[in-house]
Amino acid sequence: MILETRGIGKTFGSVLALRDVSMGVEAGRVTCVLGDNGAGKSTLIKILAGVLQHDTGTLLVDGAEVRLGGPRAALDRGIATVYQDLAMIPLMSVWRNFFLGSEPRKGLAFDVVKARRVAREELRAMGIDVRDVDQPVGTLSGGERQSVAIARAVYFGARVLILDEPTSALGVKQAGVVLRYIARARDRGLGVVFITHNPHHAYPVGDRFLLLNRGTSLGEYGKADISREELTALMAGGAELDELEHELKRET
Amino acid sequence: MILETRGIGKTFGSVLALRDVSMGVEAGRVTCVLGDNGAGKSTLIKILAGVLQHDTGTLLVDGAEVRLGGPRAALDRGIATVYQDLAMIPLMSVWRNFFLGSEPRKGLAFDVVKARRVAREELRAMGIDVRDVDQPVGTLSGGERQSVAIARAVYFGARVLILDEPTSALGVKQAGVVLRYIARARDRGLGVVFITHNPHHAYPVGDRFLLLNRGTSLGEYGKADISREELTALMAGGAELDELEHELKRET
Amino acid sequence: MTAADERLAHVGLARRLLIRPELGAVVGLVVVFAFFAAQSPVFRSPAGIANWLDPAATLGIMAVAVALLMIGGEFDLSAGVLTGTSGLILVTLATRFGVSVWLAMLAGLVVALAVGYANGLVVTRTRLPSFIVTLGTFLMLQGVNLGVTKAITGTVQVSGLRRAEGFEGASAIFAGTVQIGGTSFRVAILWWILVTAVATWVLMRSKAGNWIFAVGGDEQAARAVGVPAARTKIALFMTTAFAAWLVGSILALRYTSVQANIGIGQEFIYIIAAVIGGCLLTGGYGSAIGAAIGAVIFGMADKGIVFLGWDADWFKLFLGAMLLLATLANRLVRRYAEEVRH
Amino acid sequence: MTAADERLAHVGLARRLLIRPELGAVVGLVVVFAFFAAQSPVFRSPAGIANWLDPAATLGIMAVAVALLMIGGEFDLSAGVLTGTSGLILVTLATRFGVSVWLAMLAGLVVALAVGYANGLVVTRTRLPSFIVTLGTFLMLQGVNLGVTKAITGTVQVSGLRRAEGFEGASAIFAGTVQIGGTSFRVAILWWILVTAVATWVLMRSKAGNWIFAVGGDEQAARAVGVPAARTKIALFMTTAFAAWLVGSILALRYTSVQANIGIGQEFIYIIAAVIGGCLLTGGYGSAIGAAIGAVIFGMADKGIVFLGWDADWFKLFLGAMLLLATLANRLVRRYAEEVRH
Amino acid sequence: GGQSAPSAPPATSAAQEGSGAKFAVITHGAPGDSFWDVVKNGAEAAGEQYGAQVTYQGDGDPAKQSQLIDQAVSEKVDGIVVSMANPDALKEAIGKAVAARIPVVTINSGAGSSKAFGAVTHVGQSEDVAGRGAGEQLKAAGVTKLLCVIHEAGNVGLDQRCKGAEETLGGTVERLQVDVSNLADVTSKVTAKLQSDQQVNGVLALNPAIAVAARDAIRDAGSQARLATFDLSADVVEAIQAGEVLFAVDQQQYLQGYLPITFLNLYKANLNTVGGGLPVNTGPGFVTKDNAAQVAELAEAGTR
Ligand SMILES: Nc1ncnc2c1ncn2[C@@H]1O[C@H](COP(=O)(O)OP(=O)(O)OP(=O)(O)O)[C@@H](O)[C@H]1O
Ligand SMILES: Nc1ncnc2c1ncn2[C@@H]1O[C@H](COP(=O)(O)OP(=O)(O)OP(=O)(O)O)[C@@H](O)[C@H]1O
Ligand SMILES: [Mg+2]
Ligand SMILES: [Mg+2]
Repeated sequence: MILETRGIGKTFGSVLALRDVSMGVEAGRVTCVLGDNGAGKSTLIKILAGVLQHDTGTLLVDGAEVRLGGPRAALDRGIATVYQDLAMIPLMSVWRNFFLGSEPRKGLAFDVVKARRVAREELRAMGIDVRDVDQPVGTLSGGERQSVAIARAVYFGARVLILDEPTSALGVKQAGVVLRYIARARDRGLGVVFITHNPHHAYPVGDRFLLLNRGTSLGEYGKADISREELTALMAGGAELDELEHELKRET
Repeated sequence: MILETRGIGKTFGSVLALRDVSMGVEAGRVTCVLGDNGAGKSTLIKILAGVLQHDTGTLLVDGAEVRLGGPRAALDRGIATVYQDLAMIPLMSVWRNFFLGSEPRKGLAFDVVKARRVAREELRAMGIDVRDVDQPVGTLSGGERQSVAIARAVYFGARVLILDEPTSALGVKQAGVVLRYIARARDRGLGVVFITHNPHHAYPVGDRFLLLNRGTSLGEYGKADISREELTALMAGGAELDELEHELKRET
Repeated sequence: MTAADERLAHVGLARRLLIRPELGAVVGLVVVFAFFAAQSPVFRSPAGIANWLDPAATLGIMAVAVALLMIGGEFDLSAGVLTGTSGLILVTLATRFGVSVWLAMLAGLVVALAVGYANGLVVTRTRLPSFIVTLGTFLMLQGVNLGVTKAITGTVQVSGLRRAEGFEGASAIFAGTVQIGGTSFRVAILWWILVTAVATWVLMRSKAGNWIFAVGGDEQAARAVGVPAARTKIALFMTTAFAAWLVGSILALRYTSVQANIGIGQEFIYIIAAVIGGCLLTGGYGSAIGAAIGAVIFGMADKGIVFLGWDADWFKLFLGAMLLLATLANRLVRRYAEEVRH
Repeated sequence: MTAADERLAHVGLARRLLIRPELGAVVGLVVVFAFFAAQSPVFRSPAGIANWLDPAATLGIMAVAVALLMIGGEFDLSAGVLTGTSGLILVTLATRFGVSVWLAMLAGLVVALAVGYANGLVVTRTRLPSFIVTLGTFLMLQGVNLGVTKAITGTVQVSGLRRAEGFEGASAIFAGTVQIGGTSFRVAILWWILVTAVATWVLMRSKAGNWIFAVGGDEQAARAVGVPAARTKIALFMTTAFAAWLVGSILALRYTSVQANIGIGQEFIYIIAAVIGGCLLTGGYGSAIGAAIGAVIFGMADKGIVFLGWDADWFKLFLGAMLLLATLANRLVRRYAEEVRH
Repeated sequence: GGQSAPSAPPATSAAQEGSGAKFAVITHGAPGDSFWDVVKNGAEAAGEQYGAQVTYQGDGDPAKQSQLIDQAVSEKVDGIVVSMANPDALKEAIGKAVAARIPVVTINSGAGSSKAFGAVTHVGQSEDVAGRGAGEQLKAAGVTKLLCVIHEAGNVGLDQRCKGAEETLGGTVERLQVDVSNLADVTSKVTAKLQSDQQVNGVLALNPAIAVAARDAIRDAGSQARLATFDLSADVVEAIQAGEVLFAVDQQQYLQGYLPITFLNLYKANLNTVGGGLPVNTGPGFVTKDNAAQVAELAEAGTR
C-alpha cells in the first residue's frame, strides 16, 4: 500500500462532506472511486493530494501515518494529481502551466526551450495538437485544457497518479488515450486513483472499486467480485440507462 | 427552423476556430453537435447564444437574418443556454445564481421567498438534493454546480435550449435525468442543441447530428441516416473503445 | 429550511449569524469601542459619541456607496474630489452668481451625476480598469476644482454661503442638528442611516442587488445569463457620484465655505472603510451595513486617539495598528465561523 | 514554431510583437513623447531628456518592483513611506550617531527587508488582503517616521549627511552623475536599467518568474501544483522593500537630508506607473519593462506640462487627460493586436 | 527659549505640577510640516514651563479642524489655540467653544475674523504679510520674474504667500506645483521650468526641503536665478551662508505656539488679555547671510 486512509472524515463548516472512509492505493493497481454527484469523491482525493487536511481518521503513506501539510508535501512523495476544479492558471501559456511547480533548470535559469518542446511533445502524444504552446490556457477549449492537466500529471507522476474525472470533457478518442495512459502507468508500477462517472471507462482499467454515497463508503470491491453490469447497476442505482432509452423512445 | 446558421465562421486573433458551418435547429427536434476536443462546438453555440459574434456567414432566427448583440438578445428570443465554461458566480448563493438575470418580482422587490422555493424544487426534481440553497455555488461539487446551470436553463428555456456538455460532470443517474429533460423539452416543442462526447447520450435523444472537425462541418445527418455504431465510429474515428478494451486487457 | 439532512452538522445560531459579512465587522466595532470607552469617559459620553459619529456619518455615506461599487467589481478614485466639486459648484453659484442654494445644489447634482455617468461609460466602453479611468477623473477634477475656483474667485477657497438665498432651509435639512436627550447630533447621521438602509434593501432584496453581486463576481458569466452589466456598472458609478454630491453639499452647507483641494485623499479612506466592513477588493462580496460599520470603526479610531490625548506625532502609528487589529478581529471571527473554506 | 496548421491565420510580425504587454506601453510612450517634443525644443534636448529621465528613474525602480508584486497578486501601500524610513535611518545614524554612511545604509537595508518580510508574513498568514495589511504598515511607518525623527532630533527633518564619513564614495555610486555626450545624466538611471533588466530576467527566464505569474493568476491552483505561494509572496514583498531602500538611499544621498513625511502618497504613483505599463490590477499579468516604460510615460507627462509652461492651476487636469490618453492608446493597440478575446 | 526637550512619550506628557490646565492647539498644518512643527514645539515648551497639559493636532481640511475643535470643547479644555486659514468654516465650531466659556486664541491667519468670533486675542501675522515681505526683498535683489513653488496644491496658506509676494514684487509671479513627498520630482520640475523659461530670475520656495531641491535645480539648469525660501532648516542655513539662498523668511512661528499658551495661562490665572483688540505680530523676520550663523543652531533644535 502506497497510500491508505483509515476512517477518514472531513467537515466544511456545517457540511459533513466525508465520513469514515477507508481505502488503499497499491502499486501497479488502479483504484476507481465511484459515486453520485456530491458523494465526496473530490474531497477524498484532495485529502490524498494534500490540498485539504482531514478532520478525523488517519492517512498513511507507505504504512506510516502522515499529515500532508500541502500539495508540495504530496508531490515530493511522488503523488501527482489532476484536479476537477483547481486546474490551470488561465493567463499563463500552455508550457508555463505544464511545468509549473517543477520547472526544468539550465544553470540558474528556467530552461524554456526544453519546456516548450516537452510540453508540445507530450500534448501531441495525447492526441491534442495545440497550435501554439504559447497560447494562454484560458483560450483553450474545455477538453484541451483538461488534456494539458492530464499530460502534466502523467509526466510528473512518480509513484501515485490521481485523476479526478479526467475524461469528462474529453472526446471519445482522447478519452481512449487517457485510459491507455492509465493502463501504462499501472504497468509501470504506479498506483492510480481514477474517478469517473462512466462505467465504460471505469471497468476496463479498474482493479478495485470504491463506492461512495453521500459521504460514506459503500465498500471496496475487487474486479473479481463484480461484473460490468453489477458495476453499472451500482453506479446508476438500477439498469437506468437501458430503461431510459426505452422511455425516451416511447415519448417520441 | 427557429435558428439557422449559413456558412458561419469565427476567428480569434490568429486562430480560425470555425469555418463555414451550416446547421439548423427545428422546433421539437434535438440537434446533437459532435466532434473532437477543440473542434469548435463551444464556439458555435456561443454564437447561437449571442455571447460571441460571428465574423463571416449569416445567422437566422425564425428565418430572418440577425446579429445577436449579446446574450440578452438571445434570451429575449427564448434561447436559454448552459455554457461549458461560463457557468456560475462562485460567491453567490444557489438561488441567486438560479434566477440571475430573470429575477421574479413582487412589487418592486426581488421575490426571494419564491426564488428560494423554486430553486430548491427544481434542483430536487433533477435528483440533486442541495442541503441549503443559501450555500455559495463555489462550494458545490462539480456535478452539483452543473446541475444548477441545467435546471436554470430548463426552467427559463422558452423556445430553444442549448446545452454544452451538460452531462460531462454528472453521475449516471443525474445524466439520465438530464436526458429525460431534453426529451421532455423536445416533446414540449422546444428546439434543443445538445453537445456531448458520449455517443450513448447522444444517440437516444438526438434527431439530427452535426459533426464538426477542426472547425469545419463534416455534414449533418438525420437519425434515419445513421446507426448507433456508425455514430460511435464517426465520433471516435473507428471502433476505438472496443479495441481499446482488448488492448488494456492484454497488457495487464 | 430544508428538511433535516444527515450531512448537515448542527450549527448554533451564533455561528450562523457570524457568517454574515457585516457581523464580522461588528466584532471589530465592539473591540475598538471597548478599548476607547474604557480609557476615556468623554469618548463614551453622549457629547463624545455625537462627536465621533459625525465624521463617521459623512464617511459612512460615501463608504456605503463605494461598497456597492466595489461589490460590483469597480473602484472610484474620483469620489473624494467629487465631493469637493459638488461643494464648490454649490458655493460658487450661490455666492458669486446669486443663484438660490436649492438651484445651486441641483446644478451640483447634475454635474456630479454627469461625472459618474462619464466614469461608468468610459470604464464599460474602453474596458480599461476603473482604477485607471477614475484616477484620470480624479486628477482632472482636481485640476478643474483648482483652476475654476482660482479663475472665478482669485483664491483657492470660496466662502460666504451663509448669506445666500435659501441657505437656512437647506442648512436645516442637510447640516442641522437634532436634539436627542440633551445632546445635539448632526442630521448627517440620519442621512447616513437612510443611505445604508436603502443600499441594504437594494443589495439584498432587489433585482439590481442580484446584478451587482453578479457583475462583481464574474462579469462574463453574468453577461452570459443576460445581466445588463454595463448598465449596472454605470448605475453604480452614478450612485457613488450621488453620494459624493450629498456629502459635498452637507459639508459645504455646514462650513459655508469650500477649499479647492477638499476631498483629495479621501477616496482611499472610503475604500478602507468598505474593506474593514468586509467588502472584497476583488468584487462580488460585501455588504452595505458592513461598510457603514467600517466607517464607524475608522471614525472611532481616528477620533478616539485624540480623546486619549496621545501625541499627534505618533498618531498614525496608533491608527495603523488599530485598523489592522480591527480587521484582524473581524477576520478571525469569520474564520472561526466558517472554518477553512476555499 | 509548430508545423504549419491550417487553423492558424497568417499574422504579421508587427502584430505578434504588439501582443506583448510592454509593447502596448511603447505606443503610449511614443505618443506622449511626440506630443511634447513637437512643442518644446527643450523637452527633446539632451539636457531636457536628462531632466525628465531622472525622476522617471527613481519612480521606475519602484514601479518595476511594485509591478512584480502586482503580477504576484498583491499590493504594497507602504512602499512609498518605506523609502522615507530607509532614508531617515541612513541620515539619522550617519549624522547623529557617527556611524559611517555604508554601515548606516546597511542598517536601513536590514530594517527595510524586515518590514517587507513582516508585510509578506502577515499577508500570507492572516490571508487579509494586502491592501489592508500594507495600509496598516503605511500608517504605522508614517507615525514611526515622524515620531522617531522628532524624538531624536526635535525637528521634522534630519540633515547634514554631507559631513558624514563615507559620504563621498556612497554618493558617487548612488547619487552621482555620468557624462554622456556633454550632458550629465543621473546615475540613478543606470540603477533603474539594471533593476529592470534583472526583473525581466527573473520574470521571463527563471523558476521564480513562473511562480510569480502563477500565484497572481490563481493562488489556489498554483499551490495545488506545488508552488510555494507563501514564500513567493514574501519574497516579492521583500523585493519591493529592497527597491524602497535603494530609492530612499539614492534620494537621501542626493539631498543629504530627509524629511519625516517624505514618500507619502508615492505608493499610488508606483501602482499607476505599473498599470500604465500594462500590469493587471487583479494580478497574473504584466511585465517589468512595461512598468519601467509606464514610469517614463508618467514622468514625461508630469514634466512635459511644465516644459510647455501651461498654467499650474490646471496642471492636474492636463496630467489626468494625458494619463487617460496614454493608457487608452496602449489599450487600443493591444485590442487591435489580439482582437476580442475573453 | 531654546531649551525645548524632545517630545516626551504620550503617557508622561500630562502635567506633573503647576497650573494643571489643559490647552488644545489645533492648526491647519499637516502633521510633519516643518513650519507647524516649530509651532508645536513652542506650544509644548510653554506648556511644560507652566505645568499645563498641551495637546497639539493639525489637519488641513477645515471640516476635520472644526471636528477637532468640537472634540476639545466636549473635553472641556481650559483654552483652545486655533489657526484660521478658513475662518468661515470654523465659525460655528469656535462659536461653540466661546459659548461654552472656553477662551480661544487665534494664531497665524484669520486676524480679521478673530475678534468677531469672540477670540481673546490673535497672535502672529498672516501668510500674505509674510509673502509681501518676501516680495519686497526679492524686488530689492533685482528679481523681475519669480517662480513661486507650491508644494501642496490648494493649500490656502501657500497660495496667500505667493499672492503676497506678487503684490509687492511688481514683476510677474508664476506658480509651479510640485509634490513635496518626492524631492527628485521637485528638482526636475523646477529645472524644467528654468530650462524652458529663461526669463525667470527668481525662485521662491515655501518650505526648506523644497528650497534644497530648488537649489539643486538652479545648479542643474545652469540658471542665474536668485533663490529665497520660507522657514529654516540646517541645510537652508548652510545654503544661506554659502550664498546659494538669498534669505529665508522667518515668521518666528515658535512664538505662535509659545505666546498663546502663555496668554491662555495668564487669562486663566489672572484674566489678562493682550493686544487690546489688535493682533500680536510675530514677524516676519529675515534670516540672511549676516545673521545666519546665530540662527543655525536654533534651527537645528527646532525652535526657529
Ligand atoms: N469548500 C466547501 N464548503 C462547503 N461544502 C463543500 C465544500 N467543498 C465541497 N463541499 C460539499 O461537499 C460535498 C462533496 O463534494 P465533492 O466535491 O467531494 O463531491 P464529488 O463526489 O466530487 O461530486 P462530483 O461528482 O459532482 O464532482 C458536496 O455536497 C459539496 O457541496
Ligand atoms: N478566446 C479564444 N482565443 C483563442 N483561441 C480560442 C479562443 N476560444 C477558443 N479558441 C480555440 O478555438 C478552438 C475551438 O474551441 P471550442 O471551445 O469551440 O472547442 P470545443 O469543440 O468546444 O472543444 P471541447 O470539446 O474540448 O470543449 C480551440 O482550439 C480553442 O483553442
Ligand atoms: Mg468532484
Ligand atoms: Mg467545448
